[in-house]
Amino acid sequence: EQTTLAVPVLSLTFSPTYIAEEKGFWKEEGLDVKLQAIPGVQATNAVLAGSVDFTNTASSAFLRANARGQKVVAIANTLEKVQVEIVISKAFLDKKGFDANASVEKRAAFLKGAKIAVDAPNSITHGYVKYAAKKGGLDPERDVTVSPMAPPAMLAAIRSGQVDGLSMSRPWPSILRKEGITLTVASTPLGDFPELNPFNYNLIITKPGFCESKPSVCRKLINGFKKALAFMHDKPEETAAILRRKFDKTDPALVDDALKAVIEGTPRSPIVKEDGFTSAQNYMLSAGIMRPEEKLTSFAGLYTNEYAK
Amino acid sequence: MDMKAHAPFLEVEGLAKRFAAKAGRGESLSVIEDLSLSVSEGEFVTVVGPSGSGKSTLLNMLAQIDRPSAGSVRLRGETILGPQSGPLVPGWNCQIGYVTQEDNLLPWRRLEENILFPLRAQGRLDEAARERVAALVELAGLKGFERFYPSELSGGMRKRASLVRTLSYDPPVILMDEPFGALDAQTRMQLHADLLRMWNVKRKTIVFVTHDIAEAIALGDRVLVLSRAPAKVIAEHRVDIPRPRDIDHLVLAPGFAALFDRIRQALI
Amino acid sequence: MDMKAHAPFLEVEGLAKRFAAKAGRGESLSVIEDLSLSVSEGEFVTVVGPSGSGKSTLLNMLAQIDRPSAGSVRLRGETILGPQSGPLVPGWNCQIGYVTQEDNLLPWRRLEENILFPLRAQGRLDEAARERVAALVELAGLKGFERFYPSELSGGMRKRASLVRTLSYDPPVILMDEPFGALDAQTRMQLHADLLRMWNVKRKTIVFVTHDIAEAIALGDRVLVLSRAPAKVIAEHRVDIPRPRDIDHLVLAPGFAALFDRIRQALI
Amino acid sequence: MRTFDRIAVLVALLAAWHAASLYFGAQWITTPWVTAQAFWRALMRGDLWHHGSYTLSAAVLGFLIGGIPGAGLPFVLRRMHTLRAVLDPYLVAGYGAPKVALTPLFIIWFGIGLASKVALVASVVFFLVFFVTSAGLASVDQKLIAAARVFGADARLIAREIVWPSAAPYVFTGLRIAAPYAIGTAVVGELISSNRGLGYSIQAAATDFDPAGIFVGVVALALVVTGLNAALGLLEARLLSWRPDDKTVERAQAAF
Amino acid sequence: MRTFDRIAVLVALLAAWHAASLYFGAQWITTPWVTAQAFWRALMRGDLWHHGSYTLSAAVLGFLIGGIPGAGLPFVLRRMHTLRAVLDPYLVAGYGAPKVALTPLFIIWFGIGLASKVALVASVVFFLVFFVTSAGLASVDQKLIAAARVFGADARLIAREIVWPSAAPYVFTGLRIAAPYAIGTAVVGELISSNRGLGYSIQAAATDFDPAGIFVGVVALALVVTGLNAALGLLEARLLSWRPDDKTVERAQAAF
Ligand SMILES: Nc1ncnc2c1ncn2[C@@H]1O[C@H](COP(=O)(O)OP(=O)(O)OP(=O)(O)O)[C@@H](O)[C@H]1O
Ligand SMILES: Nc1ncnc2c1ncn2[C@@H]1O[C@H](COP(=O)(O)OP(=O)(O)OP(=O)(O)O)[C@@H](O)[C@H]1O
Ligand SMILES: [Mg+2]
Ligand SMILES: [Mg+2]
Repeated sequence: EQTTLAVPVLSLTFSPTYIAEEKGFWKEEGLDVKLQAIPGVQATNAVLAGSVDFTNTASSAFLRANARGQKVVAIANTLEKVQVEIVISKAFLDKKGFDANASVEKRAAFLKGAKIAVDAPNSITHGYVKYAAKKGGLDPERDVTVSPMAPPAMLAAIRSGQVDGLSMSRPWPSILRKEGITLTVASTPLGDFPELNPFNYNLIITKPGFCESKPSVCRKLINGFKKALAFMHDKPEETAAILRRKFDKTDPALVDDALKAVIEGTPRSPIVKEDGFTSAQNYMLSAGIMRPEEKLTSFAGLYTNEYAK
Repeated sequence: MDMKAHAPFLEVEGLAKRFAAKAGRGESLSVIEDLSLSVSEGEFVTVVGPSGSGKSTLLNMLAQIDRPSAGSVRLRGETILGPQSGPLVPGWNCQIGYVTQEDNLLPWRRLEENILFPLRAQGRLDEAARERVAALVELAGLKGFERFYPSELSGGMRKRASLVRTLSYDPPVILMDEPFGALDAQTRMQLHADLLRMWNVKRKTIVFVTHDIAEAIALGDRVLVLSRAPAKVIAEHRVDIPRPRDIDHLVLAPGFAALFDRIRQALI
Repeated sequence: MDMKAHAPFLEVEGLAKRFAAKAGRGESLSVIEDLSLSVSEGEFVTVVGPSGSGKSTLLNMLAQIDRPSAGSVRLRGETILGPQSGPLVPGWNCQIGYVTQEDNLLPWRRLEENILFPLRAQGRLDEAARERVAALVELAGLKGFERFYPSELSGGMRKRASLVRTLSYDPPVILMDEPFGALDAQTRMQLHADLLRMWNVKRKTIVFVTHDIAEAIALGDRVLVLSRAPAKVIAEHRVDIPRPRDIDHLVLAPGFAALFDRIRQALI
Repeated sequence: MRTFDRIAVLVALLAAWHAASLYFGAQWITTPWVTAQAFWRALMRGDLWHHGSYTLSAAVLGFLIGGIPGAGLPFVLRRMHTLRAVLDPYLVAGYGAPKVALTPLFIIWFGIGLASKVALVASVVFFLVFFVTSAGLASVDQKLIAAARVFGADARLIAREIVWPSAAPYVFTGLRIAAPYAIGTAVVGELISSNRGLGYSIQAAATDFDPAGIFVGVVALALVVTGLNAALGLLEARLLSWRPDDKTVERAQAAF
Repeated sequence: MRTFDRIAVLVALLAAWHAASLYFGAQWITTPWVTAQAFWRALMRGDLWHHGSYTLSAAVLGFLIGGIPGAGLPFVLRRMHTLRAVLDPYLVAGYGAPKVALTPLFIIWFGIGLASKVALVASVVFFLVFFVTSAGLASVDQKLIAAARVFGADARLIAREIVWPSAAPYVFTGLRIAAPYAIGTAVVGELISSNRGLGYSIQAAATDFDPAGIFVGVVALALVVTGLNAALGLLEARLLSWRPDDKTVERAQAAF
């Protein structure tokens, strides 16, 4: 059997996908999975349009799509911890007496007046900036400016002083940290904002009705993911080796660093948890990337664990 | 034959043309006003008039590439053009040939292809036609230049090519706008003789515009004299020199000198 | 004055022009071969020759808008053009005016602006110049059409405009390529008379190409006859009709008929 | 009459749009009516002006900064045949190189503000106008130039009086083509980095699963381009007024 | 001589590139030498062929599918003045609408494979070629048409023998401009969804911190465009051989 899976960006957060492919876990199941790069929200659109069968998305985009009437269902979750970090250049922070050891609320207050790169408007990274600003007692609309741009452009923008920092998942923050030009203002992988976890960070989604019509495809796909998740926990060394090969142009130390956070956030089973939605929705509401009237009281019908269990 | 030859064949009645005013130029320009003439079948009519008097404009309307402001044109009794008539039909289905004042050769075609273009357009290009055209090309002194592009020909050669192009497909009516204007005396006289010989055989109806009074007399059955713009026919002279005419010694023909002088007077 | 007038002023020696062969056409074409002539200051030389013989090509080289394959051109003893000389200097710094066979008016400029273009280019456009040009425009029968674009003028009017454009800036040498070719007899004769009158006063050096033998005799001090291509000077006739000439009755001048006939013989 | 026909076509297009929306579903193609409402709201809230003015400034500035040298340089290079011939393959390669892939460089050089979008637009417009103008220069009638040289016109005068008017129809074609590209490139530039502009608003609408927002942006862009095009058309009509007027053209066309 | 000059310019450009790389740092601009090595490796591994052939097929197919009707339709509409005038504003708006913003629609209609890239390229090329060709048709000498009508040429023959040759220089200009855009649009299409193609490889290199990979992609694209341009140049020289030959042009140019 054949199926297609859209990958929104080349990122270590999709490690289970890469492992399943490299190790041939899907082949073992008798499923031929074609990976297709479709950036950002277009991947979800491609699923809705029926151009691809599956994609990965975070629950923030997932909930918003459903709230806007774009019905998609989640059939598995492969990452349950928020991976985003905000790093800000020393040049910006130093003159204000930033203390890296203070509480996250204190640190977030230093975002006042900062210009921060995010990957897309209304994305999870954008929401993270707003969330942090609010926790720091700032007005998220007025006190910080975000500037959406493509990730490689962010590095150029920070180095040339065009923006003061970025809000992204690894390895982007790690690169800057390693260069020593930025300090970490907020980082959930490093333990800030623990209330955000568990968070359905990487849902496997498809169109409603797809799995009903092709249950074996869904089952085989998720079985492959199950094996990949187990592999990552059981053989972290081998996992790292595979991913270093996949990201062969990236500094291996950065791969390992990012992978550490990813493995930590990787569940042992791809079951979709209700509280992953609850915390995601709370996060969206308080970050202001979901309107209060759109709040869902129940998540029933948005996901099924039929295949993940 | 004689009867038929004198029945009105091509008739122009009350023709007028005025060009609209334009920014930077106050009034509209009346180039032709209430012009009437009639040509019988097989007649050779020559038209003389000062430069800028509207001769080309008149031929443009006869060939239906421009529309009159008033008046009408009739061919064989049928009205083929009026200010309100249907869409213009240039050349009235190959009935009316037109050798324009500018050569209008296609710059991207060799001389040969340019000359054969009408026959090709009409789907009449066969061996016989090719031979006929080859003879015409030789007559016009263009032999050897068949594979030249117009930009590589002299001014006179382009003019001759454009003449041959129209003669090649033999339309019953031919309008000619100073076709021999750019030719040397030699070629010119020879072409006069050739044109008359050809006309004598085929008896085409010809309206021939020129600014050369001698040429007008030498060729025409009748010479029409146009006034300065707005043009009208101000005089009409029948040329009584018998045909076939001896072009070389025409100046000596009885009546030539007197006619020449009368036309010249009319033109002043 | 007489001495000076007969010193060689414009000299052409061993001039040759050959156009390169091209795809679809085997051999190169030799248009001019070993052509020599010399014109003294203030002389009016006319050139006749069959159509396509290379008259325009010759003038193009004199005006330096084309380069000869061999030979040289000298002005006032100085070599101004040869096959290897430096870059072409068209018009040799406004010393040589050229009325080309095609009118070459700028389509996007009104008649008036076209005519004043040379004076403007030379920075000599003042009130006096404007008045002089206005007189020339009137003389050429173009008055009232100053604000027309070339596409709105008749063929003859465009030709006259191009003539006036060159006369307006008074170059010492003027080359003319059939400037009166498209004019009616009336205008033509008048312009002949005007040109001669003007020349009589200013004594420009003129090389005048025409295909009209009568015109060549009427205007020239000397008539050069070119052969068919490749062109050479095959005959040269001094015109002994005294100046000022009465253009209207020139045919009656002693020697005219004989000269006309001799040139015609040479051309055959 | 023509206005009437245009309205008829407009109605037909709107009907087709509506039908498409019904067929594909409103989450892909919002109906014209919903789009119009959203458009009106965005207009009233000032959003359209906020975003539109940003995109328009990037496009117009880049258009000028790229277009003026693009139209001027061919005139300068015109007489330097060797230089031109030597540079040609590199210019073509420069035209062909995907500027969008070089965004990091644009950001280093021009920052993430308006300047980088202006630079991106200018780099695209420059090459476009340059090549079209060069083609126009190749179409100049050399005989007119030769005649003008004979009576003493210098290079500048020839450029202004002969070369420019003959090349002008090409230059205008180039500008008309470049105008939508300028807008399009400004939009792409905003997708790469921005927090303002119609491109940004389209992207924001896309991540917000708000198809009406996307269509409002697209319609706004189409309107801006139509406006620019009309403005260029007026300018062209003014500068090329010597061409045979409508009457003449109609005549000649009727003749065919 | 010219070849020599070109090589001199090439060396100068490479030196400038190298200097820029030193100045900005190799992580932004890889040195020419490193790029060349990476290029060679990619070529040997077959990567360039793998990605390049995909981009090229999208570009060429889209070019044909958009370019042929784009060049043909103006000929059809030429005599339908009213229709043309009525459609004009909508065509302009269609030209101006940012196709890239409509990618979701392209994905719905054409999927995520080659077809959607081809459609995207075609939609861009069509409008471009359409407008340039229309401008070319406006430049046809109406007198030639009138003369041909007089001797009985029908609409088809006139289109082929008069209108087409006069418009051809414009059409070629349009095609030359469209060729790089076709490639550029194919690349953008790949950025949107693909797992193959030079655009994809550039994007993958960008997220993989591989500046040499980006430059290899950019250089490959520039080479492809230069090649396409040369091919169009040859075709143009063949079709427009009636123009005064080099000799004549040189003469006329020397005259200025
Ligand atoms: N498109 C136009 N707009 C305005 N006036 C025009 C237009 N075409 C021609 N004219 C005017 O009409 C008049 C007659 O022109 P036409 O070409 O018919 O003269 P003609 O008798 O053929 O002259 P020639 O012997 O010089 O060729 C001229 O005064 C000219 O300016
Ligand atoms: N660019 C060219 N390439 C090839 N042959 C050419 C070129 N230009 C002119 N010729 C040839 O040179 C010859 C002379 O042309 P030219 O124009 O000088 O004749 P002309 O004497 O002025 O004739 P006319 O009286 O008809 O104007 C012609 O046979 C022509 O075909
Ligand atoms: Mg006329
Ligand atoms: Mg000549």
